[in-house]
Amino acid sequence: MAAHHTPISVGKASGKAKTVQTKTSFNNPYNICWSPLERENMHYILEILQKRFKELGLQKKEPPTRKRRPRICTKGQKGDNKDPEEGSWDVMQEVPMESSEEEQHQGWSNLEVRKQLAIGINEVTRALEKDELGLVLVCKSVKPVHMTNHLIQLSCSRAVPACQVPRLSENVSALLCLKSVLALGFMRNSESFVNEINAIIPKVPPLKVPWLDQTTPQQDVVQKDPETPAKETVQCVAPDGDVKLRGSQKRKNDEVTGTKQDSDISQVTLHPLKIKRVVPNPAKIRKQKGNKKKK
Amino acid sequence: MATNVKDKDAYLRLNFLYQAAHCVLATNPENVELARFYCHTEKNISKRLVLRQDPSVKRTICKKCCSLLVPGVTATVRQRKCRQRQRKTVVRCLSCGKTKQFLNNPSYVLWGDRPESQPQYPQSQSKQVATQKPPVNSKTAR
Amino acid sequence: MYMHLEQCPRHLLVCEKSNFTNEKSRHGIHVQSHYFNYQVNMLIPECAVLPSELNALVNSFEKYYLVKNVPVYELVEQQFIDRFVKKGSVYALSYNTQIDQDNTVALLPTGTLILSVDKDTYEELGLEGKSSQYSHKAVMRYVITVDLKSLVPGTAKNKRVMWALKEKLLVKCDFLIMWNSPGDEDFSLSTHFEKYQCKEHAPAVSTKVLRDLPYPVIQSCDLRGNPEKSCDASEFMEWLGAVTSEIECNNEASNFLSTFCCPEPSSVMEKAYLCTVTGFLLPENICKLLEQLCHYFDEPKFAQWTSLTVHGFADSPVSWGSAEHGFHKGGENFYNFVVFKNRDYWLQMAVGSHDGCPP
Amino acid sequence: MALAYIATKEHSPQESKQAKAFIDSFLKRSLHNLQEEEIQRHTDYKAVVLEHKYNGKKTQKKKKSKGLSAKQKREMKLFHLKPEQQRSVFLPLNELWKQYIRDLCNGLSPESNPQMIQSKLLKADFHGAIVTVTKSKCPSYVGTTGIILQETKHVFRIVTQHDRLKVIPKRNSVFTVEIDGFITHVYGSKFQLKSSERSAKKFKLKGTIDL
Amino acid sequence: MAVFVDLNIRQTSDKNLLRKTIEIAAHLGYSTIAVNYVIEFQDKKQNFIKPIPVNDLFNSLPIVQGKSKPIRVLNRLTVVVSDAVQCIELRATSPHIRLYDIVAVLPKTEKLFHTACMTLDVDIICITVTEKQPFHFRRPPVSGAIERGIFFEIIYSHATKDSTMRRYTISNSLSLMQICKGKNVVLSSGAEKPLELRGPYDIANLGLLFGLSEGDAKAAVSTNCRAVILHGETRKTAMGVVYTMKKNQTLLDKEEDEVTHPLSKRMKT
Repeated sequence: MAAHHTPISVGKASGKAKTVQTKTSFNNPYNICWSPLERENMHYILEILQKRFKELGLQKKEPPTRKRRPRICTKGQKGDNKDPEEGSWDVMQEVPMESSEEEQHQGWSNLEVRKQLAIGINEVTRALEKDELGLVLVCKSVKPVHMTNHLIQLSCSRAVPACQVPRLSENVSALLCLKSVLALGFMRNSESFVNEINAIIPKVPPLKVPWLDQTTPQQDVVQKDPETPAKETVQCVAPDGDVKLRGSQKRKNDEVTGTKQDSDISQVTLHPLKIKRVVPNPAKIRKQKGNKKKK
Repeated sequence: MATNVKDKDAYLRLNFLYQAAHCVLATNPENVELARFYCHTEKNISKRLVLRQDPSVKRTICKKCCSLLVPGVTATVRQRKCRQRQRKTVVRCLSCGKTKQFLNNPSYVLWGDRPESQPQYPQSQSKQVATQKPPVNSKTAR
Repeated sequence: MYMHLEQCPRHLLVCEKSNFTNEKSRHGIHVQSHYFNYQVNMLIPECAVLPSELNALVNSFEKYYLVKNVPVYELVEQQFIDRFVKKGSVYALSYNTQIDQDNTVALLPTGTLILSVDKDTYEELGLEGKSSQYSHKAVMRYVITVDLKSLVPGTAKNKRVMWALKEKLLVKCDFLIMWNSPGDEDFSLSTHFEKYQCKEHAPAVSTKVLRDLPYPVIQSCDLRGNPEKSCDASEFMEWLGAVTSEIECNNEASNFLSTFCCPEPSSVMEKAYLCTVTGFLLPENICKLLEQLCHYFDEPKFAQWTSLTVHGFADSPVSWGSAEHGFHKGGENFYNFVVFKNRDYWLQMAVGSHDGCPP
Repeated sequence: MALAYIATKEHSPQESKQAKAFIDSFLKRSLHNLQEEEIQRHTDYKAVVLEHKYNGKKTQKKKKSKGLSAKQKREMKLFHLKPEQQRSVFLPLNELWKQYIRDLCNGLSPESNPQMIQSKLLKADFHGAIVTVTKSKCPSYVGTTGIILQETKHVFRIVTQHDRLKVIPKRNSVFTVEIDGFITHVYGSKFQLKSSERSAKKFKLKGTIDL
Repeated sequence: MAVFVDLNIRQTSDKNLLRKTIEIAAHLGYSTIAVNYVIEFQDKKQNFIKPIPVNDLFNSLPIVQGKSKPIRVLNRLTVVVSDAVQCIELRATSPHIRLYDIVAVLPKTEKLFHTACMTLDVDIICITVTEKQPFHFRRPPVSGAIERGIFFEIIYSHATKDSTMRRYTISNSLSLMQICKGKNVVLSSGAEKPLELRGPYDIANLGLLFGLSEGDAKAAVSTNCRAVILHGETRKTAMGVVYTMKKNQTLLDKEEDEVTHPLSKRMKT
């Protein structure tokens, strides 16, 4: 491991500055993170959600006590069909299934509202990929972070307003009586949440993904008017087929790139080089250092 | 701050290539081969000149076909179940199907991200903290 | 090691014997296809004063223009092509450029522009061309031919040629240019090139009468010449060369200059008329001169034969037609007509040492 | 009979075209993995295992996934660019490259001496540079200009003004790259290295700059 | 063939003699000449002479006879090397070398000839013409030099001076020709006075005397010299791969009235 250590003299009181061997490594120039949310915006959003959910009374009804698999386990189902009631892990996220028509007495109180919502990271991710969401809210208490980080790039590339709301999980999961709700997405043309979306969107700080913003700066991220005629989307959910959307419309993307004028080229900026110095991990078990003569 | 790094030009080049790959992908999402080529070159350079890449960079490059893993364009991210208790995030590269798995273990912090890994961190504390070995689980992608 | 020294460089002399009257005779084509002529020497034995028609003809050679520092794309300009190249025939040759060192340009009356360029220019210019056959081991010279008549204004080829000659690499040289217009010329070359200091030149004519000149006896029938009666054509050619360059060929002891003596069997002509015209001469004029020489023998004359030698330019990229003109040490390419009384003629064509055989 | 979602839902006009591009490329990519008949097989019938065969605790040996073999790479056409590229798309790339070079030669000021720039450019990356062929043994290459998309061992792949992807061999041609008042001539025949090796290789002065 | 070049016009202290020589060279038809500065390493540290910039030699360069372009003047350094220690000075990075377009070496001993052919970064190896060749040419160093693109130079002006020199020149060059069979040979004058210059075609004929074939002889005065100049030019580029220069300079070249002061980077190729 010919790590070229660049000795960094650590300013220490004791006379000889002990040089600490550090390994330099090329760091990721972009740091993709959620844009911070002001305090009163956060409260405002939480109140709206609580008020709205109380009105709708969307409840997660527990299935009867006998233990049977309430959901039909679909073959090749990519989605995680974890039984809702099991799992005491503090980090557990709901993957309620897209309820199909026959199973009426689902665990949810009313179905239409449930369809306008995407609850759970996987469902939000899938909906975002199919670009059906108008707004995405993510809870700040997620640990480790990489579970929801991919949502930043996803929503930015789909130009969907998204933001991280601290303590989202406690408030909303209590209402929906779920264990925890880490990600919440509102369908683009949902009727019942129309005014909520309108209210929240202006509060949502614009997302900044460095390499994405360069090319589409002039396109405003925030404004989304959900009042577009909510034409019922022809959404035939394959009864048991793969949920992933089969892209049927091939849209030539040349009109996409064609419209870009030269104006935005100047915004392309090369992020400066970031070098990270790391002290080698003493705990890491090394190959017998003894016989391999150091220098 | 990286003034006296040994081969600064090579690092500059890695930096350029990484951002070029992103830029090409951003302007024309169809152009995955080109982004893949840039990441391939980047990987080659760092292998040949023995330059270390930070896990944050390595996690965005597919090991098998070294294409840029951008969730939503070239990769899909799902939370999957592994052993009863544990849950993991799976990043699946679309062009070659290779998956990268990260355990959702709240207490695990990459060594690089730890405070005591930074050189400026006063040496004294780093001794005790390091003794409590981070649970090194093999599944976590380096 | 000295095997190079013994053999002197080879020389090429092609002799043809034919008669003006028979229709297959190719004298017309030879004269017509030799586009760039530098000098014409006419030797008429036994005559002191030139007959009037010949005299008129000799002085009637057209004037030509020397244009300084002209970029080559001027010749490719559409306006130039429509005005001049399409009507009548234009002869242009780059002046003051060595064929074996720098780029030489020639515009043939058939409308093809020939650029013989060196390696650096060829690689930068961007026009497709062939490598010249006469370059030594490493190819240092390329020949690019562009057919101006087929250049349609809008096409990509035309744009490419214009771009190459204009923006990519500005090739400039001085030009000798001459336009054989079909008469109704509403614009002239000088007006077209006035921004390039276009000067008009007339061919220089010089005449000389030689007294009692020994000359080899030749018969029109045998080119090889039988031992006593007549000399062969190459000896006659050497003698003619000596006469035109005014070398006495009497081989006296005191003459240090040349030990050349008139080939046997020889006799003496008491007077001969030598007229030389130098300049940028049109093949059409030389054709007229040749016919006039044939009519010279309509009336009875003492002379057995008359000779007409035409020298081509040493630095022209083409010698006969569009054949490439090889150049090693000397770039000679000339031909000589010997017209006999009975309308027979000898045509001798000679070329430099490293050149292809004349047609 | 591929089950096709008809995502014909009509988006709000402000919906950015950009997002469209991302979705399409994502869908196109995810679609082509499963060929037609596979989808067919997937949807029509389901294999039912009659008796439950327990074959012991199969220790799933963690097979270290070896990378793609060269043959696989070629089949998958990993680095094969699609012919129709759009030059306007790569202008940001060029802008990026210019800033990279400026950083590399720490500020291209007129008086910084060309010697230093030369040695830096030797090891620099040329992807995204606007390059012109000034001299070449085969004259029809001369004059092509374009942005370098890909640089392989023997060839530059450039996209020209009229959006055509051209492949220019490096051998026997001289390329010029112009940035901030400096013209750099790159002699292709001495450049026959993979772009990644170039930064590692120590160059020895051999041969002349004649084609 | 390329343009005619005389690579060796001895640099003399008084300027007008040098100016007259260059004018005669232009008149004879040479389009490029190189003014040669010779360095003998008698005393330890002999200072290097700065090549005089050409523009104070001539205010306007003489026009080559038979052409409309002015003559091109280069600067050349010849180092007479008698022992190995002096070779260090010949490294490409040394400041003195950078001032010159062409670098030549005159090795005195066999070992130095070998090092010159195989390792030294030079363009020309001169052949002694003034006295008996001290060592025999052997094939490996010569073929190594040919493969590296280094040229052997034969100076003819001594041969015209007196008969003994003529004998040595011819015998030395013949022994060289046996080995290198006419490849990579350059003929140049090495003239101090205008009288010693001869026309390019005569030199091509003289080449026959030295054992060159007709084509090789003419190449010796034109194509090979062009290759030497390019070899010198390569030293300026970074390892012969990248060659950067300021933009305004190339515009300057376009008008062909470029001024050849040592640092100017003329875009030759």
